[in-house]
Amino acid sequence: MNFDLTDERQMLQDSLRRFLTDRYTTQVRNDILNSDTGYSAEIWTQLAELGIIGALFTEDQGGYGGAGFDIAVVFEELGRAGVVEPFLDSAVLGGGLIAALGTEAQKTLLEQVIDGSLLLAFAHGEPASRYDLSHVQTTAKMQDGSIVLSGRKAVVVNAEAAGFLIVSAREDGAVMDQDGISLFLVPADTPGLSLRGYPLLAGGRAAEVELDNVSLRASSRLGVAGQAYPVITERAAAASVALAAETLGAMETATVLTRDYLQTRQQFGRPIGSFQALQHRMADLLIELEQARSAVINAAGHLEGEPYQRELHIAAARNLVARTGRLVSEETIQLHGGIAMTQEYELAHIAKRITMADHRFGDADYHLEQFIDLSTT
Amino acid sequence: MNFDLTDERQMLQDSLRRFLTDRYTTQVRNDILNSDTGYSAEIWTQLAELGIIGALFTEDQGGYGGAGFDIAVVFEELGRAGVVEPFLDSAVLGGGLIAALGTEAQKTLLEQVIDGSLLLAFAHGEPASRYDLSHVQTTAKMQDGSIVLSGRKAVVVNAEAAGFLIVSAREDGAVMDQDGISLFLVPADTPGLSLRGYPLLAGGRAAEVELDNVSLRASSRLGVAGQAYPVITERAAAASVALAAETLGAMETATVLTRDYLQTRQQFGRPIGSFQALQHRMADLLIELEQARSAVINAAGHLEGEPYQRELHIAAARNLVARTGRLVSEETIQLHGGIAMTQEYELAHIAKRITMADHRFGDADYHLEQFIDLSTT
Amino acid sequence: MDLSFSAKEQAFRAEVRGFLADKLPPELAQTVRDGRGLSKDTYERWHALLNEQGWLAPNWPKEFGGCEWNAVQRHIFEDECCRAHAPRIVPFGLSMLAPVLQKFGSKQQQDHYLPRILSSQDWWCQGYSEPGAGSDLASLKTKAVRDGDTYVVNGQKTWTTLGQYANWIFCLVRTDPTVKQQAGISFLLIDMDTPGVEVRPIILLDGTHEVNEVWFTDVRVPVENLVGEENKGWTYAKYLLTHERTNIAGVGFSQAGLAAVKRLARSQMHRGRPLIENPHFAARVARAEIDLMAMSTTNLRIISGAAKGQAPGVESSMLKVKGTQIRQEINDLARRAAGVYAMPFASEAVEGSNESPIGPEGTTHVAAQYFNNRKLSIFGGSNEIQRNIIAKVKLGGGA
Amino acid sequence: MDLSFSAKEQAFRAEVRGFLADKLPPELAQTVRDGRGLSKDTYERWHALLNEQGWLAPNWPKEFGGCEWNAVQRHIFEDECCRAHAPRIVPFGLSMLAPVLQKFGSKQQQDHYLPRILSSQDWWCQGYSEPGAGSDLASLKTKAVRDGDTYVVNGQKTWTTLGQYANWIFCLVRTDPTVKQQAGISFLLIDMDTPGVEVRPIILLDGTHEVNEVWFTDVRVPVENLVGEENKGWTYAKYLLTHERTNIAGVGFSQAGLAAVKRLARSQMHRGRPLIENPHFAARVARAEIDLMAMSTTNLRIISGAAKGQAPGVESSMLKVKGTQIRQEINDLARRAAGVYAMPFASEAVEGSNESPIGPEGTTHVAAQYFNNRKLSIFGGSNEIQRNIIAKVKLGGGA
Repeated sequence: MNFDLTDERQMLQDSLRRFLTDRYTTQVRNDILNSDTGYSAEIWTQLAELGIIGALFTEDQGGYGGAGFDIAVVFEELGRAGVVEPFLDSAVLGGGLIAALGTEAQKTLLEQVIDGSLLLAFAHGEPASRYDLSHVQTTAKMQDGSIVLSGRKAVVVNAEAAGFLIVSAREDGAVMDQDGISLFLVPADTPGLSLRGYPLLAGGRAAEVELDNVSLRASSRLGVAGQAYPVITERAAAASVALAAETLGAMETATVLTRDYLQTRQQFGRPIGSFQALQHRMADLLIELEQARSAVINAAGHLEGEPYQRELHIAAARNLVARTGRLVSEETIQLHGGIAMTQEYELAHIAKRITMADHRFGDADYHLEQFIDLSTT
Repeated sequence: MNFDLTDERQMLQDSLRRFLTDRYTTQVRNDILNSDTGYSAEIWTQLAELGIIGALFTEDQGGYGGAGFDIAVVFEELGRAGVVEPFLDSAVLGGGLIAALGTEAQKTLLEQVIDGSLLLAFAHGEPASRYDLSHVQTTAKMQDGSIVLSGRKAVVVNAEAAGFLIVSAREDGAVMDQDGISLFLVPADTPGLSLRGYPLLAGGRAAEVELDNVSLRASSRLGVAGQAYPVITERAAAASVALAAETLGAMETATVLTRDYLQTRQQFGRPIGSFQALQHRMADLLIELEQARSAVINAAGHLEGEPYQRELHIAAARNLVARTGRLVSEETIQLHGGIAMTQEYELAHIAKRITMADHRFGDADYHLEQFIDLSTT
Repeated sequence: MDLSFSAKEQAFRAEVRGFLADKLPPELAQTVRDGRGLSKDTYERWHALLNEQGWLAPNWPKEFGGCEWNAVQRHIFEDECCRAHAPRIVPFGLSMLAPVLQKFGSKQQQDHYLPRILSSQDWWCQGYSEPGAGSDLASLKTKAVRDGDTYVVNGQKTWTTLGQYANWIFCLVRTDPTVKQQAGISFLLIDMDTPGVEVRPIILLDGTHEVNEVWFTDVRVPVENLVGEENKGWTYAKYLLTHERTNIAGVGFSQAGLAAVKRLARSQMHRGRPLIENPHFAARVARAEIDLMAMSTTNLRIISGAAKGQAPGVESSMLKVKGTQIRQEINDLARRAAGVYAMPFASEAVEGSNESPIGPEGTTHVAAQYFNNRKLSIFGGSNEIQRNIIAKVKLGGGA
Repeated sequence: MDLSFSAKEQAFRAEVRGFLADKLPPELAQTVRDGRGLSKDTYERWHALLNEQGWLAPNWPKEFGGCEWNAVQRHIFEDECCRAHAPRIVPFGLSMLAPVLQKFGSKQQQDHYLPRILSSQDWWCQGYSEPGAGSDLASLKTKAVRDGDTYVVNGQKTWTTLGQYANWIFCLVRTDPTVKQQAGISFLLIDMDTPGVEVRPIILLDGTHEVNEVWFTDVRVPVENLVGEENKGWTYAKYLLTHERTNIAGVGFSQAGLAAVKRLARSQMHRGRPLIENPHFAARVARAEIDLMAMSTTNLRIISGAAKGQAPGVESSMLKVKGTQIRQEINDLARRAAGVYAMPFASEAVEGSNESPIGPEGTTHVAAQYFNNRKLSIFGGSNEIQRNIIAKVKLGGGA
């Protein structure tokens, strides 16, 4: 039993934290939020050079990490700084799916993903699917040796910036069957693919994706026809580790900002942190924060484990972190008062990151239900 | 719209409160708790003379009240004083069922019920029924002109002291059918009826009741064969008004005791009520108490209303009061500290009354489920 | 005890409902129902319609052109307006300043300002909070120094709601810095066109421009703009705060919000069934509804008392806390119900664009509203201040 | 990061498990599992079995006859004992007094008292709290006045757990009333057979006799019973309090409790299905289990740090609060699961009668335990005191 980071991960954490503290200031980040692209190409490249994307891939895949704990270390730091750049979508999801299913030819894309020159997006969710991973209505049909995709994909994060979209479509079965789902590598400029882009409340951009008889070569399929579901769930689990760790980092920042504010803000002639009611609420937040940290450790540590344990700990962590996240974001805003209601104050953005993480790959109730289903089987 | 008590109910409240303040002291009550009978025959008689039982019956029935607001006024006061005497079981349930279903001959018993000389108990729940009112396995069979009851009844409150048990039994249908359930008036000394009595954690006594071929005259049936269920639900609703009001009264006492204790108990050189963390928790309790008061008013006001509205408001009130009750009982104990952990301190008993009310006629979750079912139909 | 409204009250409700059905423009109601931000024009249009009916000032005495409705009537009016998705009446002039002028203002001030409030000639905003004086309002620093027939005002106000629309501001200013905090404060009316007044927007975390900073640099205000006596402003401010507290529970807003949550949860599918049928979500909705049913009765209890002349005391603080908790919980339910479609940032839509929304109906603004309504427990006397008040009354202890 | 135990630690776990399988009497385990109260004999029998194995003092240095296990080993031992439903080791002599004697006691005191603790010759209890000194322990008033070779002790202690079984009590007493509270306190060992010592039972709200008042009237205590220096007792008391805090999270108790809740909820039927399948109840259980999984890891993180020599600081306070919240929540789940059968008061059963229980298996004690365990967040440093400690460390503010 050992809860210390390895030296490599400690270095990764230190260098990432140093970079973000120096370069990813509130002002820089707020400018990114107001930009048309929703992310900074410059910072993206610099972080790629720092090896942050590589840390999310195994050595086999061309990186030097890729395990649950690597994801957790990276995303905790991204969360601390409220980073909006598309590490989750391009690397953990997009790159991760290619790494898991791609042919050698397809995997050559990973080098560009890792060096930051190629961005990806995962076009999976659909307007009616909510958080159900098997709810795929988009169809893929063979036609004269080509694959033809038709359907709609909802809230595809980072779609506009992506060179390729990884699109899920059904080759067989009914809408909610786990069997019959395939993944396809779709170049952004493929005819029939159209995007309606928009900004996201917590930063970054997404798009509604329309697939109108998108015709692809047969070699665009990732992996075996109709067998993508287990890999989708595995990558959704990795995304959940990332989201939970990001939320943990964001909660650390929220509590640090609040601690500092309580120590300095004066009302009634003394720092508001000297009022016991606020002290006790702060103490409760710190207690829950340690719970969240443990939940993230459990989830990260089981990401490479057998699927049942993995899913159980993912569900537990996402549920706990979602509950804690709501408490921390609401309470830290309340403990601040008005200042935290302003867009330019750091906590405003951090609170949005925390809350909106609850809307990706399942919210608190979704994961509670998953946990109940798993623990009664 | 008028939220004032009528003059009659105001007088009822005043006289009952005065009597209980003077006579039902902590010491008196604790002696009752330690007694073999679990209630005080003397106080029972005095309260009957004061008209408290009569207030739970309509004029037609020989009383002078009987509406939801009468039940609420009486039980709020009983709850304030932590009264353990069997008003719910003998009057609201036992007497109420006879009044609703009885023949003129059967109703002659009501006079004794109201003057306190006859006690009743409602033997309905069974070992496997939990809170389901239609879950009746006990059977009633006609045999040579007699009715023969067989089965077991669980946690029948006040069974030992009762002159008659009102026993539910199935004459027709499957275990959970609403149709087919009848009620029978069973004299306590009927052969085949046996009790295993025991004290209850929150005061009073109950018994496991065994019905081993209990033979009754046909005139023992209350109402029409197999049609008792609607009346049972109506009386369960009345019982719920009583329990919610009792809990409200108990919570008032719990918060008053806590307020007094916070004002007098000194730690660190000042009254603990001067610590802001405790002040804010006390403020939250008082806010929830007002919510509970409103919920009781809603339930009481709809008891004579049409069944859908009645059941909706009953479910809402029981759920809210159960949630508030848990908060208030746990928080008031915590705000006191050790003293509230001792059996002889008033709050210990009050907290038990609050908590154990959640185990009669449905707990918080049961009523939440009822509310959901009703509000989606 | 009688939980039903009297025949007279029911008739009044019918009258209000009829008016709203006739006169409230449907596109205006739709904007409110969608949770979109309202323009100055929209507010003024609604004010004009109400004024025409004589209903713009429910709480004013008749002598000033008000309805002089009692608490129950006002409740019925507000309730019906919420149900009909009418815009709220902007309170700064009508509900906040006017009662102060009616009670403490000079005849001249009453004659001049009150009609201009009713006619929308003047749009008022409130200058109370300052950067260093939030919960501790009495520590305010904006000062007014008497110089002949004028006060010279210097300082800064903040959280000034809809200040960007206003041409007048009523301010608490410090006129005597030598005495105990509350004692040296005066209540001043300031024309915002006066040189030296500057309004700077504050963008809230959901991207909306609702509040502002108002800066005063050597702003000269005629002494006749002083309300009541110099250095007595705190008394008037406290009077105003009790008047601000009508409809503090926000029952109507919560009812409309909960209805919207249910509509959304009936259309959103989860595991092949409507979300509303999911027991975990249904439990959240049910608890909120149960809480709201109780609070609605608490509200009526207090209103009923007020209509009989009982002064609401600590109950206002209780309603403020519980009311905001329920509204915020409903906002949280709405963002949950929206699922992935809570994520888009509909900044254009907030500002009133006509582009089609991104997600299904009812999802567009839920996350922004969730964040925006965190303000409910902060502004207007934070819930912590309310708990202090409750504890002080009930425990008699200091903070 | 490595979440699994080392091979060596796993071997140790197997050894403990083997011992418990062999030596823990099944009827004793059943008593614990049923939640019934334990007699003095039962405790002593279990202590003797552990002592025979050399495992009665996991935390003592080897020189005093202890195991000198590290934090991870102690955790594994406690974990296995909980799983096997072994009685707890009574902590007053072994975990509380002994570390103080080992660090601050004289050689004579160590040689005399420590073996008698291991052999159960002496049964110790704790004399800390007083009626007027609960959370504010340092305000204690029991005084010891030097009179030749003895101290004369007068005063009253309270909440003395299992004092009715004890023949010795270690006490904090005031030896100098003229100095600041903490400065005048001494640590004294008192033979409870001395004239003037009186033990009066306190019956807790669930009817159990666990705690006592201990009264001292002119009790003469030899000066050699003073531990360390006069007026330095507060230092020793604080040292003791950090040692009292092993297994503060109560993970094992919670795991056993949650397993019992699940067993009960599988057998209780609701609407024709096992209660465990009811989504509302299942949600409560799942949240408790999720919280417990996380806390278990928090606990291991701290233990793992402690095994490397890191001193647990504010983390102990965090574990105390969260650990008691989870245990109390599980107690609440158990009483809910029991339904109507939570109502009977099984006083006889608590005392260890053999009559058949009234309700189904697992329902008899749940309500009594729910109430009894309200103490968890009150005694041993209330959760409010723990929050003060956390705030002091993290915010640096006073209370």
